[in-house]
Amino acid sequence: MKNLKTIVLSNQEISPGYFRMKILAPGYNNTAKPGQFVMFRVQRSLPPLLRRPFGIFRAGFMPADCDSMQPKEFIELIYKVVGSGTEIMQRLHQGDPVELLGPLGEGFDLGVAEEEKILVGGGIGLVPLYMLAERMVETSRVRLLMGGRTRDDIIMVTEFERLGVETYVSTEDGSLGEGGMITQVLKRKLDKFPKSTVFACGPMPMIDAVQKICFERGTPLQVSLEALMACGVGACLGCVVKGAGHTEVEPRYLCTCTSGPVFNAENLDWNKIEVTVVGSGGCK
Amino acid sequence: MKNLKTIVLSNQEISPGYFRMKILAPGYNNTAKPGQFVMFRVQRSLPPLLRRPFGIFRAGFMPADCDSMQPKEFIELIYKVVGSGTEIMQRLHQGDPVELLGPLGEGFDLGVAEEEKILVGGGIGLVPLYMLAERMVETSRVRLLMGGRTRDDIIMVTEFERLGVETYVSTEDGSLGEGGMITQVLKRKLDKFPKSTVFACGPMPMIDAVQKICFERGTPLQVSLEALMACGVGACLGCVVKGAGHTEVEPRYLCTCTSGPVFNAENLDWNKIEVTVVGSGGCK
Amino acid sequence: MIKPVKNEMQPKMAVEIAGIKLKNPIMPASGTFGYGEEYAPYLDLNSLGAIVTKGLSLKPKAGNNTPRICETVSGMLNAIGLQNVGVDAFIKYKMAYLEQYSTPVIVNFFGNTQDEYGEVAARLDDVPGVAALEMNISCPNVKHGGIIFGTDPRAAFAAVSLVRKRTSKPLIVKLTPNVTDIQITARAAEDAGADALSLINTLTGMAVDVKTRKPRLANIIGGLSGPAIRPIAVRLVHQVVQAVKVPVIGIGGISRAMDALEFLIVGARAVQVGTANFVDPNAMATIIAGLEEFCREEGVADINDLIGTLEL
Amino acid sequence: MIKPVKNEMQPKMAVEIAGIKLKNPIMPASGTFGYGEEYAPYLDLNSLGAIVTKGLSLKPKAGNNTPRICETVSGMLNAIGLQNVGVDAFIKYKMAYLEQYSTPVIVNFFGNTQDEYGEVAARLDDVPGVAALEMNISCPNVKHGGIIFGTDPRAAFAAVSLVRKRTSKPLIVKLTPNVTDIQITARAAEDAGADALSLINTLTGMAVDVKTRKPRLANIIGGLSGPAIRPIAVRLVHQVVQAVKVPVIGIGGISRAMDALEFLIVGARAVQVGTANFVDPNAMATIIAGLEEFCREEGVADINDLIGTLEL
Ligand SMILES: Cc1cc2nc3c(=O)[nH]c(=O)nc-3n(C[C@H](O)[C@H](O)[C@H](O)COP(=O)(O)OP(=O)(O)OC[C@H]3O[C@@H](n4cnc5c(N)ncnc54)[C@H](O)[C@@H]3O)c2cc1C
Ligand SMILES: Cc1cc2nc3c(=O)[nH]c(=O)nc-3n(C[C@H](O)[C@H](O)[C@H](O)COP(=O)(O)OP(=O)(O)OC[C@H]3O[C@@H](n4cnc5c(N)ncnc54)[C@H](O)[C@@H]3O)c2cc1C
Ligand SMILES: Cc1cc2nc3c(=O)[nH]c(=O)nc-3n(C[C@H](O)[C@H](O)[C@H](O)COP(=O)(O)O)c2cc1C
Ligand SMILES: Cc1cc2nc3c(=O)[nH]c(=O)nc-3n(C[C@H](O)[C@H](O)[C@H](O)COP(=O)(O)O)c2cc1C
Ligand code: FES
Ligand code: FES
Repeated sequence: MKNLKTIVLSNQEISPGYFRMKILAPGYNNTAKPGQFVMFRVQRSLPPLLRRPFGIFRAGFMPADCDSMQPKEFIELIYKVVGSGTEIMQRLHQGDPVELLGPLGEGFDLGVAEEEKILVGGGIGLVPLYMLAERMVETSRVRLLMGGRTRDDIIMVTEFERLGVETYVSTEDGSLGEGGMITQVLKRKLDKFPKSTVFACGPMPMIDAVQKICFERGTPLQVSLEALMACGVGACLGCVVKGAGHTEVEPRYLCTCTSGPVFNAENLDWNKIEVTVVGSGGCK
Repeated sequence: MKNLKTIVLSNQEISPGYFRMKILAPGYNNTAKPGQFVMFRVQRSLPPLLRRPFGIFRAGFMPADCDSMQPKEFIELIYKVVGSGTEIMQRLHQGDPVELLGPLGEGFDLGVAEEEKILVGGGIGLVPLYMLAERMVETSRVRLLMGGRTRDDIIMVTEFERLGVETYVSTEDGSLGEGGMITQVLKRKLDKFPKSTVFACGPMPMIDAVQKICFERGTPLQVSLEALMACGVGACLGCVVKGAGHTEVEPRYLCTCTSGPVFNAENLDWNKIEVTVVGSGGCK
Repeated sequence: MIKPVKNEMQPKMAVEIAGIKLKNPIMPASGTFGYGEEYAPYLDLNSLGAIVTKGLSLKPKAGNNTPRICETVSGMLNAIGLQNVGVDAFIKYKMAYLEQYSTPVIVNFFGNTQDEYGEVAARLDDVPGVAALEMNISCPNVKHGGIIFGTDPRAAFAAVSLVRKRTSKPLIVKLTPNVTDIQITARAAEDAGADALSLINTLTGMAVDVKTRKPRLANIIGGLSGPAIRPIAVRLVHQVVQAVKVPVIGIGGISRAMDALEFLIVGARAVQVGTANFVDPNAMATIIAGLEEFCREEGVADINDLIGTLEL
Repeated sequence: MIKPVKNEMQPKMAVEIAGIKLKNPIMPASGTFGYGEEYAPYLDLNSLGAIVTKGLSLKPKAGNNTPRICETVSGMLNAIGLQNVGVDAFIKYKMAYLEQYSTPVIVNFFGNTQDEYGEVAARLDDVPGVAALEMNISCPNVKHGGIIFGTDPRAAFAAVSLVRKRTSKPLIVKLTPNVTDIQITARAAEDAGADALSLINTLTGMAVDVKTRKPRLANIIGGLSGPAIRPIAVRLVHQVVQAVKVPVIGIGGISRAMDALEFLIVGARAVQVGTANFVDPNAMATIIAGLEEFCREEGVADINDLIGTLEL
């Protein structure tokens, strides 16, 4: 965990509104775990004031080239342009200076090898699932259910398939894959593979629905949540969610940045879970 | 006078810390007068909040090329990097969007043709004198006394000489031209050409000294002043200087942006003139 | 960057404040738009909801020494010192110019004593073309040791009451944010007969040049304006709207349609744009267009349907 | 970007506040640095002038619903609601951790009644390693209709007097900026026995999501911090320094050495860095280095020689 002053290696649009950014990141390849995130500083000057949290899509090595003796470590982010910070990010070029604080938070627990794994995600929710799949395919059968409003929200299908993940796509408007909600696909898969563990990341309503399905069946579930964050390290207490057993008298707030972003579903208070990330665009 | 949303054509360092920027500026070639300025908006987003005032160095035409049917009008600025705004400016590239409000203010009065003209300037004070010289060389003999702390402050010598202006350089540290203050050169020239009119632009201590010399001899003097400006159009009253005859009871404040930046020396109150542009860096 | 128009409906933008009809809720903030004339080359003054002029006093006022302005992070400090031509010159020269426009003219004014306030109001009372008066109570009360009228609810009540007697024009009282409880001054002004309230004036601030160790303003302290202060202004407008019945005009850091909307949603009937005019002389036109677009996109037929719709 | 060092002198950076010796005038602002531990991976806690911990109450406090934070132009709003582990858990777990560092620990605390304030102070009184208490008086006084202790000079005087009796540790009182005249609360706190004053706490503000028409914070209103508020903070520190004899700690929007210098020059003996820690966990180290560099460049042998050197 440290603050890294580094540079952008590449930054490209991969689907309308979705970008993929590669960043030089010494030390990340061995330490970053699936589900962890970074606090990304867009530029040294204002705006924006605060850093932006982004899941780590991938960590890896670039082969050594003639100029440098050692192979270079990098991470990749995938981000959707939604507001002031990501608007600036999309204009960054190779060589531009950026800062990374991380890797931060608790990532996914990979679970028992050999057991069936179902990943559920949509939009940028797919980001942390990629690194998770990368690790899990080595020992388990991994199915990925991708959902979204429309075809633009279905990103990285080829990348996942290349890992050997079975992917199932559904879109609400039927523009890609099966028409309808991802949850109907999940029910079907759980009927067929009832011993699976589920790993979900995506918009809150989706996560909420997935939780209900898993809870009914007693299926183990890990979820990755989003919350508004100022510090990313547990200092500001801005990013809390209510933990299981939370009451007004005996509050059990958990920081999404340090106890999460990945939680065991049973550790959260699902009655009182709030969608803290309001509407489109957050605050400006 | 209008607000022009336009683009940068080029932007280059011409002396350590001094940059020359060419901007597409339809309508400027026929309207901009020597001594006038623009309020330059560095970028659409913050920072900086306010526009920055810059004298117009040159207005002109680029020859028609294959793509465009008409020749393109441009202006050029020359600026010194001193603070937050100019730091961002030096990083602008060809094609970057910028905004110009102008041409603004009262420029120089070219005076009587055929009569001797002496221009006195230093550092970025030379900027408005260039366009003035360009116009005056057609009908008058023009001498330019350039002064500065050190050689880096002496810019555009070749450009002025190419116009047919006789240039005399002095630097306080003697690193270029004569050692010492520009004012000693001015005295010598005025002794030799007592009928000259003087036009001065530069740091306030220099202008103050030039004013004293001209006042003693009854030499007509026009000065171009700098002031902190928020609006550039006479609305905020931030940029005032005290006019001749100013008293607390009968205040005579003149806006540098609308009654200036060029003033006839006799219209100003030289006893109370203030160096309103504080230290290096202004306010941040 | 223009987003697709959801329908072709032209939303109604007119609002009414204290009996004055405005084409739309957008007007300049006093002191940032001169006497109107200065911005006429850049902006069609007839497109505005109203024109608000630089603060006037009984006699012409010199203002402060320079430096008078200073940029801060996303804001600026000013200590102009209320330099103005005086009420008589205004009536003679500036109103004559403004009369060519159909836009209502709101005249901002101030005094150093209650009587001065009353006298300026009286002189403006029979001037045709003056649609309303905006009384700036953020001035030091010279009779009472320089305490600001606007920070002392009793002084505010007394001054507004006096002015109320001396004018038949709609009276807007402009509140200062530099108080512990703005609801008290707001109610004092309402009780004294204000037809509307406008807020906020600038927050007092200061900046230092660390090299020279001098304040950046000759006056040492100045007023902070610009985007930096918007959250404070929105909060104060929200509080005042809940405390009074008269309409409220929101001011503070507005530079985009989104910013104006925050104020309208918390309950401001109209808004004033200040520092943003310096940054972009066309800011108000862009804001008006942006409001219309927002209404179209959100299916709001009349901007009045948006006002005070904050969901708590 | 390191400028040439004019001479090799190592300027003295130590300052003293209310009897506590600080290596340098830089410390975190309460609530932006957790209990210290959170930032230990990024910053050498021993390099700081002091560590200031999150505000403590008698019992653990849940804090507000979410959303609790929101970015604004060059600032942020927060309504954490003073969530904390409570004084007993702090002493047991958090102090135990902090004791490994040589840096003085300043413990921020609050209460909803005078007695609660007194009780928390008493429990901290004999805790070794607690160098001083910082009393946050920006809390609603539940016994008196929720009026904020810090906005009512009498309530502030009474609460500080009580706390003064219950602690022998140096007592710093942290003032709120949301008042008409801060000199009055400053003097009330001094008269009641404060050894030092710190200011400013956040300015109350609000932001609205114009699409959902809901406040951006669950608590509706929150506290504004960050670079946007710096000019207001500098002004208030300037005013308080003139009103009291006890040392003052400046807070508000400090993110660079230049910013800290503004506060020192107007007379703050030390400064706290808040929101900037979120932006750059290394901010305080950079500021300390920047202050040293400034002293070297300007030939200042001892940072104390800079304090209060404002030229008027
Ligand atoms: C642990 C975690 C991992 C994330 N991973 C990704 C990812 O891999 N790819 C991706 O595109 N997005 C991801 N997000 C969401 C991402 O942080 C926001 O989309 C981004 O901060 C928006 O910034 P902006 O300036 O463009 O938007 P603005 O709306 O202008 O931002 C204003 C404020 O709101 C916050 N904010 C806005 N939307 C969100 C959000 N959905 N979640 C959290 N804070 C938000 C911003 O951080 C900022 O503080 C993640 C969020 C969290 C908490
Ligand atoms: C009429 C006029 C013509 C000018 N022409 C030129 C020119 O041709 N070339 C050039 O390099 N500079 C010129 N200047 C000065 C130029 O405006 C400043 O150097 C520039 O604004 C500094 O901006 P900054 O953000 O880099 O500095 P900062 O110090 O960060 O600026 C902070 C604030 O101070 C103001 N400011 C700082 N220095 C000056 C100054 N010397 N004059 C006025 N305002 C200042 C800025 O406009 C801004 O509002 C001119 C100024 C005026 C008034
Ligand atoms: C340069 C300047 C001059 C001002 N002069 C006046 C004035 O004469 N009377 C007045 O009531 N307010 C005056 N104000 C305050 C503005 O009208 C407005 O209340 C304040 O700037 C906040 O709005 P903004 O953030 O949009 O600028 C002035 C503000 C500025 C920046
Ligand atoms: C997230 C957050 C939590 C805070 N919590 C406290 C607190 O518990 N006690 C307190 O006295 N001040 C608290 N503050 C106020 C800060 O200590 C500081 O006074 C304020 O943020 C201004 O400084 P800044 O602009 O450097 O952030 C908090 C501020 C923030 C942003
Ligand atoms: S983001 Fe600050 S505590 Fe989690
Ligand atoms: S810059 Fe605003 S009046 Fe001159």
